[in-house]
Amino acid sequence: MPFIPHTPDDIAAMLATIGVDSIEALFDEIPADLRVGAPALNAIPNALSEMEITRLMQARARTDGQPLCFIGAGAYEHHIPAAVWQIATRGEFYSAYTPYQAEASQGTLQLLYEFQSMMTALTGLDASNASLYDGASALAEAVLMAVRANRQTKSQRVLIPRALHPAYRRTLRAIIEPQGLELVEVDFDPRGGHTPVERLEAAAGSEECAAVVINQPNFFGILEAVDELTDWAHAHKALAIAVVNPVALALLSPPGDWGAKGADIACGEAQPLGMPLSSGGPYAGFLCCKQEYVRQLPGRIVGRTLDLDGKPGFTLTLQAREQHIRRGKATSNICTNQGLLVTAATIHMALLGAEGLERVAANCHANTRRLGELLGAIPGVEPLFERPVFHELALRLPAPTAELLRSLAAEDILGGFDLGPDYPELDPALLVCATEMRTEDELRRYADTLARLIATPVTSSSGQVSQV
Amino acid sequence: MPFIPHTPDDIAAMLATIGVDSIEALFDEIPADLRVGAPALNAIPNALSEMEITRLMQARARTDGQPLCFIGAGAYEHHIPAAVWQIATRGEFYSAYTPYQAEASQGTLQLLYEFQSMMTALTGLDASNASLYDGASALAEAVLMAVRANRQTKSQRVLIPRALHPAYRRTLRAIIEPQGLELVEVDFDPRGGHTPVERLEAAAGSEECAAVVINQPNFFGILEAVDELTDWAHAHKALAIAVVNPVALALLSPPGDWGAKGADIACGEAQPLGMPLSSGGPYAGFLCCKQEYVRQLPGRIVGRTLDLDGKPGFTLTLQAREQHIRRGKATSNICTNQGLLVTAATIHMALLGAEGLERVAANCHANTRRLGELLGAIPGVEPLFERPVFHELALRLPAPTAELLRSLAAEDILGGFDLGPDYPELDPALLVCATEMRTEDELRRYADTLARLIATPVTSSSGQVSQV
Amino acid sequence: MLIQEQSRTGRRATAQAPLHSPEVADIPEGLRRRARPALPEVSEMQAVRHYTRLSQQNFSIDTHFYPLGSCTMKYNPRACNSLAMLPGFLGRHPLAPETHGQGLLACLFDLQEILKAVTGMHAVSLAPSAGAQGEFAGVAMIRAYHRARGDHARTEILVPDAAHGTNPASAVMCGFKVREIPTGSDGDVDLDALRAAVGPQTAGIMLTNPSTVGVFDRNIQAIAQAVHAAGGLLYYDGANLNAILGQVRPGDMGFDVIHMNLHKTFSTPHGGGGPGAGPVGVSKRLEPYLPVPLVAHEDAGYLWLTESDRPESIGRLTAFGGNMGILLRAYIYARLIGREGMGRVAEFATLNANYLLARLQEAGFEAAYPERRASHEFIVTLKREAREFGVNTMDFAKRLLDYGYHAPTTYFPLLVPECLLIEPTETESKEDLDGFVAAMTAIRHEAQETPEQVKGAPHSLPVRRLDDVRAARQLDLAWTPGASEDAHG
Amino acid sequence: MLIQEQSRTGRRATAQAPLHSPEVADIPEGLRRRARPALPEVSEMQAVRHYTRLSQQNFSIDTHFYPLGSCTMKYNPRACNSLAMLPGFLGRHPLAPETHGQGLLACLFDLQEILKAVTGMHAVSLAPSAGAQGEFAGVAMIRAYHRARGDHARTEILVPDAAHGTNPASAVMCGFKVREIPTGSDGDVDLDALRAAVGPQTAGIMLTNPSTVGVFDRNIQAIAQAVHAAGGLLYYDGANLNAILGQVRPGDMGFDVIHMNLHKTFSTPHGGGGPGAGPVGVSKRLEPYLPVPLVAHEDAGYLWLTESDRPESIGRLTAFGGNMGILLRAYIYARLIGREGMGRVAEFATLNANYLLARLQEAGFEAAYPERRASHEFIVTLKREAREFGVNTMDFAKRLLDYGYHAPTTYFPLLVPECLLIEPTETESKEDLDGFVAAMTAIRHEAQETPEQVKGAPHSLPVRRLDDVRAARQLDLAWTPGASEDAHG
Repeated sequence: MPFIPHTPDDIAAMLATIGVDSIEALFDEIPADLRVGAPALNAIPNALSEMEITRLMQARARTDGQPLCFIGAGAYEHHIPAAVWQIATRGEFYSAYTPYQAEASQGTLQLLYEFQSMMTALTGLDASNASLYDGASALAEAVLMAVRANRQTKSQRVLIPRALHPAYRRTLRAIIEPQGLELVEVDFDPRGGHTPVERLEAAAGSEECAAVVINQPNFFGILEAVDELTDWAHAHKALAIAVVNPVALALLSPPGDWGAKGADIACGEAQPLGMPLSSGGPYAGFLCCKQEYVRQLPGRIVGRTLDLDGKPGFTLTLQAREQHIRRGKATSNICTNQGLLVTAATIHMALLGAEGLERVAANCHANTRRLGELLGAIPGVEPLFERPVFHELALRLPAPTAELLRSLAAEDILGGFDLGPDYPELDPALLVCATEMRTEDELRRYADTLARLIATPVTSSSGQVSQV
Repeated sequence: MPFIPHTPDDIAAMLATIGVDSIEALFDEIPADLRVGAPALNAIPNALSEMEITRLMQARARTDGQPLCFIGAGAYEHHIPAAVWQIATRGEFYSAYTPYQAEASQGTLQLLYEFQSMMTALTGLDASNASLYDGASALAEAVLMAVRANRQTKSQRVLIPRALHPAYRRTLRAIIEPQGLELVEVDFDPRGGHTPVERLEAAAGSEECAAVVINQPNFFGILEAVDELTDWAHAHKALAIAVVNPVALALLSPPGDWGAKGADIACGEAQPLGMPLSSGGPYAGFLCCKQEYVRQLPGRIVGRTLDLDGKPGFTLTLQAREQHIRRGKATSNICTNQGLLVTAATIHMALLGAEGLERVAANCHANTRRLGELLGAIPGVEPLFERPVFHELALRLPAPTAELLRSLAAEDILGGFDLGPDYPELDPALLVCATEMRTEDELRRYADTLARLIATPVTSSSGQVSQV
Repeated sequence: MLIQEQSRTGRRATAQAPLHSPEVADIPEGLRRRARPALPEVSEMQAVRHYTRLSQQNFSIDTHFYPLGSCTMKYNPRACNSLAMLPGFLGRHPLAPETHGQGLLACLFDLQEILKAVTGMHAVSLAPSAGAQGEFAGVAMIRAYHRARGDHARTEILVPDAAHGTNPASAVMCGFKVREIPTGSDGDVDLDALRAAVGPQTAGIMLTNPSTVGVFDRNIQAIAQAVHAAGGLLYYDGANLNAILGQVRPGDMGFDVIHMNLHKTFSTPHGGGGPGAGPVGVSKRLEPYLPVPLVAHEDAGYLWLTESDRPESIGRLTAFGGNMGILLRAYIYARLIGREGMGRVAEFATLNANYLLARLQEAGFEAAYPERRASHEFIVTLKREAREFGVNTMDFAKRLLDYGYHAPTTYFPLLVPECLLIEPTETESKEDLDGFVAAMTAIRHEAQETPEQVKGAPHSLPVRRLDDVRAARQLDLAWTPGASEDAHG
Repeated sequence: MLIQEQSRTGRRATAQAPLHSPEVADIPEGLRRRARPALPEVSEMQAVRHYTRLSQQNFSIDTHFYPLGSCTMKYNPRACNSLAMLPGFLGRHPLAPETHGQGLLACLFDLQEILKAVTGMHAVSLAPSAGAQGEFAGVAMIRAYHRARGDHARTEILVPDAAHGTNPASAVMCGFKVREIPTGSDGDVDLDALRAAVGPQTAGIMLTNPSTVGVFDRNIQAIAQAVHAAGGLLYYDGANLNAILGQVRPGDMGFDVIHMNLHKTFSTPHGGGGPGAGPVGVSKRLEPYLPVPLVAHEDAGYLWLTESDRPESIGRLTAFGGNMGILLRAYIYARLIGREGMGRVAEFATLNANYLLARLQEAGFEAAYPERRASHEFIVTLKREAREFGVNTMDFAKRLLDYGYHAPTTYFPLLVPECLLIEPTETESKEDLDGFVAAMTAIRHEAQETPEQVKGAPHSLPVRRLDDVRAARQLDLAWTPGASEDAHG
């Protein structure tokens, strides 16, 4: 009986104490016709020993390979210090529950307070929650929060740039649409790739908006004129919601400094702060805001307080916002944070520090720039937009993107994100990223391979995949 | 400055406190002509970041591959529960020093006491030390100990079976020879593969011996008649030293039960108890003995005692035997144990328990037996000896062993240990082992490959190896 | 001391960042940061030491018995962690092609199949990131179902008064009104009240069974019949699935949609508050609405189904479709316990709960529902102790910490006064349960003899009882440079 | 409670062993075990919880400042651990062919080269498993050298009185007699005594420089000259190499053979007492005697050199030739700090030691060698405190534990009364050193005002001061079934 400690003697003694004959008798209040028959569970395989499941999982993990990755598009392959996960997976962090009993959870609570402090430092805002599911759902919470928090307008409309990650736009829609909010997409400038104020103006029309979402850098890696966009939002009674990459913030102006008054809310994906790519999750979304909106902030929040002896300590606070107290009137239904990931992110930021993060950002940027040079030297490959970029680069291709990506993948190179399906007007186009992990040799390997593929187009393979 | 926390301000303040101008001044007592010049260190490469060393080590580790292993010969590929090293590498175990300050080291000390208790349970002896470097050096210490401890004879001679691991015999020689002890090798029976009492008799001749080394199973996997051998030793004033595999002890008679009085000392390699193969180390030797010899036992020993309040606690004990107290008169120069490995072994044994270890042993045995059947079906391949074996099997081959092994390795199969170089009279012969980790498919893959190689001999490759 | 307070200008864990720092002059000056953010500047050892020591201030499953009702704090097998963190899984980019993901996809597909079988549902999506997101997805599917049928009148979700707070919150997030149904004195839902409440405005009901009062609702079939007859759907809150795993299936009870908390029933780590994973299962009629992505299996191999394959889907709940690393852990756990192990989970969770209840009753504690079998959890009310000794449930809870036991869930569900909701789980041994009874007994003795000792608890932890009111009134949510002295003064 | 005391018959961590148990009837009955060994029968969670909690009872570098003289307790980078444990390295069988070991061998070869360069020796063997085994190997090589020259008269090894106990013990294990050389009042070896002691019977001298009294012997060249002139060889005990790394090389000082403690200078983990690694370096004339295996590099790749390649070798010290996993960690560390980092180790270890000494002297503590520069460590004598307050060095040491500092080395070297040998290492920050001074100062205040508090220390650890005499007299070295009640009674 894996993970069950009961000996035959234990079972007998326990049944005797309860006063029943068998464990089966403990289920006697359940209508008998509901009890499941063994055949119903036949689809579940028999137990494996740890040795057997280890063999199986190792084989499957090997199948997925370790290709050379030039995809960014919202998830970034950064170096993660060895200390990060060695500490984060310590049992005391890994197997602890939500710190409801604060006195028995000071480790987690203090760490969350430190995380909040780091995120406010990075974003330049006053308050941070202790994380949400991921960047996209954090944006959805940010939008809901902005609509609730905006006292200048009752508008339920929110402007979002088309140059925002397509998956973020989809997630936003799925989460906020049942509440009747309206999303208005703002197109980007076809030459610059940025979102000009004029486009905001046009999209907004004459109606008020509750919030404007500003993405820096945007999905194409293009740097937006965030000061103007923020000021426009404030001038139009809208709150400004920043969607930012926390590593980029080591170099770029923090949302709290945008425009005359600063963005009101900042959110984004914390994955670049020490979380493995892991096929998309678990990651962690972060959400920060100005002090005046803190009681509208969803998710867990940790505060510093004092104990009976006047000694400082940490506790979950503002719980009156949360579902377990406020039920249907809560700021959100959320009742977890991504504790383990935040543990990793906090240790990661402590190890990197501001200068370390800045170096990571600068190296990513330089590597992507260098990749742009190398790929740009291939006939027919050229930058899609002319404005300055950060850390990510959109390229026009001389051949169908999907086919090229398939051929690259066959050589264990993940060439980037195909922009065509989401932005048909840009097709064939590719979004590439080279983090600090990529070496010059790897950049050249990519460029040489792509050059060869473009020069000698091959019949695409059948796309068959092998089974495990 | 990796791993050095000093800021420029710190350095300035510290130098001021000391009253010197520069760090360089702190070396002013060292004769100037001895100071090393920079060029002397040129062979040392520049620092790498953790990201860079990670890339390098991953590439090198990949180079070594993960071939299918049928080598045993003193190191065994067993399943290691995931919990073992996740706990053993916790900072509090991993980065702790020798528990000289007992009160601040109860974790390590209690664990060592538990280890000692487990080893005495396995060997059936009274006392255990807290480990030595490895099995071979533990045997050397056991032999030195036996010679010191034997009060019935002043003999400096020790009988060792030729069917003992060749590397153990070499290690033994290297360590004890400078002290003037004499090793007498006892041949094995060419048909049975065992070490008969008559051979002991013949090797001993008319002179007394201080100790007899008894290996169960022996290097060929053959089960020795340990009761008779132990009784012979005792009848001839010699101490009986058992060399045993701790996993085998889950099934086989413990040294404490051998013969009428039991072996006096037992030692061996603890690697099978949760230690990765790791190219040969770090492993851990164990050494147990009867109560009467405990003050001759080398290495660290932990005892249970009481604190000032009468509460039980653990401490290093019998330190008067050790070099830091007794200096030149110590039982050994040893001043470490293999703490981290013992941590792993203790957790491993706690997780497996007696029944678990027994299952491991039985599965290894059954797998090796099955491998014997499959390989034995190949024309020209047959068991080398006729006596019962445990867990390891010696085979006669119809073709040169080294060449076959090379060809197998080229197909990522490590076919076993070539017996020829150490036992020329057996050549061509192979020692194979299939632990519980091997599946039926893998056994068949080996047998099929070997059958093919034997049927169609190929020109051996140049033996070239690729560089990293 | 905070890591920020250990910071010294110019200190760094040098090995952790690139050794060279290239120029970034191509980034316009006006978009660049003017001052470095106030992140800690510490050495690698300082960070390691700080967080290692912080960790030791936590209670956790790996160190303590954690009988926290409704949270299913059972052992998280260590192999689940190490195998889910194999480099092939960890290093895989979410947008890598399926050719480079057959290993992962095989695990996810198998997990879908296992969850279908053990819940009796027709189809499963692994996308939701936690229980609450699963609830949202479930209610959103109910909404989508009615809307697809043009049935726009169904604006109301029924929720028992004992329900988890997430239930009403999730219903509201999907645009529904919430109507509470009372619980009867026997712990089952008040069936008459339910029948009176259902109608053409009823979109569905959200239930957990066994309920949060720790009993299996014996009228579940009648409830299902009543709701279905009114055109509503039944939502199963999987928070208590551990109680019935392999014994009764929500699908067989008549539920149309269900979420599972893998971090409870499938033993993935709680991680100090997350991540969770909240897959949803549905009956056939709700299948088109499942959140994407889903994993399918064709001859060519495993593949993702996304928005384009599932046009009626309620959509995408996170950018990349789920907490893969958690799903892998749940899959490994499921394979380790296997088919027979599923039923054993419920058996021994139930045995432990009933044994612990019996022992506590013997010791003089009062069960909230003494006539009922406990499921995997049960409620003890300390109202007598509160009245007689002036020592309340929170005091008991805090004092338990001193005895080395994490407190059970306190003051939930709201309908039982001074209550402790106790869930021992199947992975605790009889000795641990006996130890807990001994501690409870000792604390009651203290409550009588030396009540201040209990009211002042905890005494042996890094801090004594914390002032939550102060925390909420004098908000201190982030350290800022220069503020240290005040805070610690 | 011991893990054995948690054992219950029939309990098991089921997932950890094969699920099927084949017959082993072919093993003769008489050779089979009659009864199962009394190993613990516990669940997986019990084992995890037990050892996790046990670990928390340790001080360690990852949790505490550890100024333990002569032990070089510096930070062990976490990357060294994870990278040495990559599957390709961990899974490699020691007898796997070189074709399946080029990655490992490349690391070992590079490490040999780095150690040669930083010590100034001609050749290096990585084989010895720890410092003491390195010493044995070194002395065995000295023995082999003289014997190879037919010089059988050299039966004596000189050892300063301040030497580590391993020095004389290792010399004796190699069959030598040991002759002690006194240390002068200035901390240097008494040169006259040395000159009087050397002669045709001198096989060599074993020295560490800086010595165990924490000073660099200024006469090292004269010592080398005297010993060499008499036909003896110089052995360098690498225990204190951290003090001079990249600043002075033993080879340049005239040493013929040296061992290095990688678990000190190269920051491999101490692991609660091991494993260590004690590579030896030699001058050209001793090269033939190096222990095997060695790693060589030829055009075809890296390969092992073993007994057959090195017929004059002193042989093999362990079955498989060394603590590979530790050597890998040391290699990774060496690459992380790089060429410049080598010299910085000594610089900042020395800076920290001299700063700490200066601060302690300011605070009124007495240095054993006040006229000398500290090397990486130094000695404080508490003889005044012992005389005036009746509180001895051990009391100070135990009380430091209460303050969260591991005690320095006590009562070593033997020649300084009531001594603390203090080595802060280069990885501790100024704040930590200042904290230690504050604790020492506070304890001295306590020694004066409330001496019982110091003498009764520690007060805040899992146990109070343990009775070592009882431990040695009433030997209790192993739990046996049935003995629990007595022991804990």
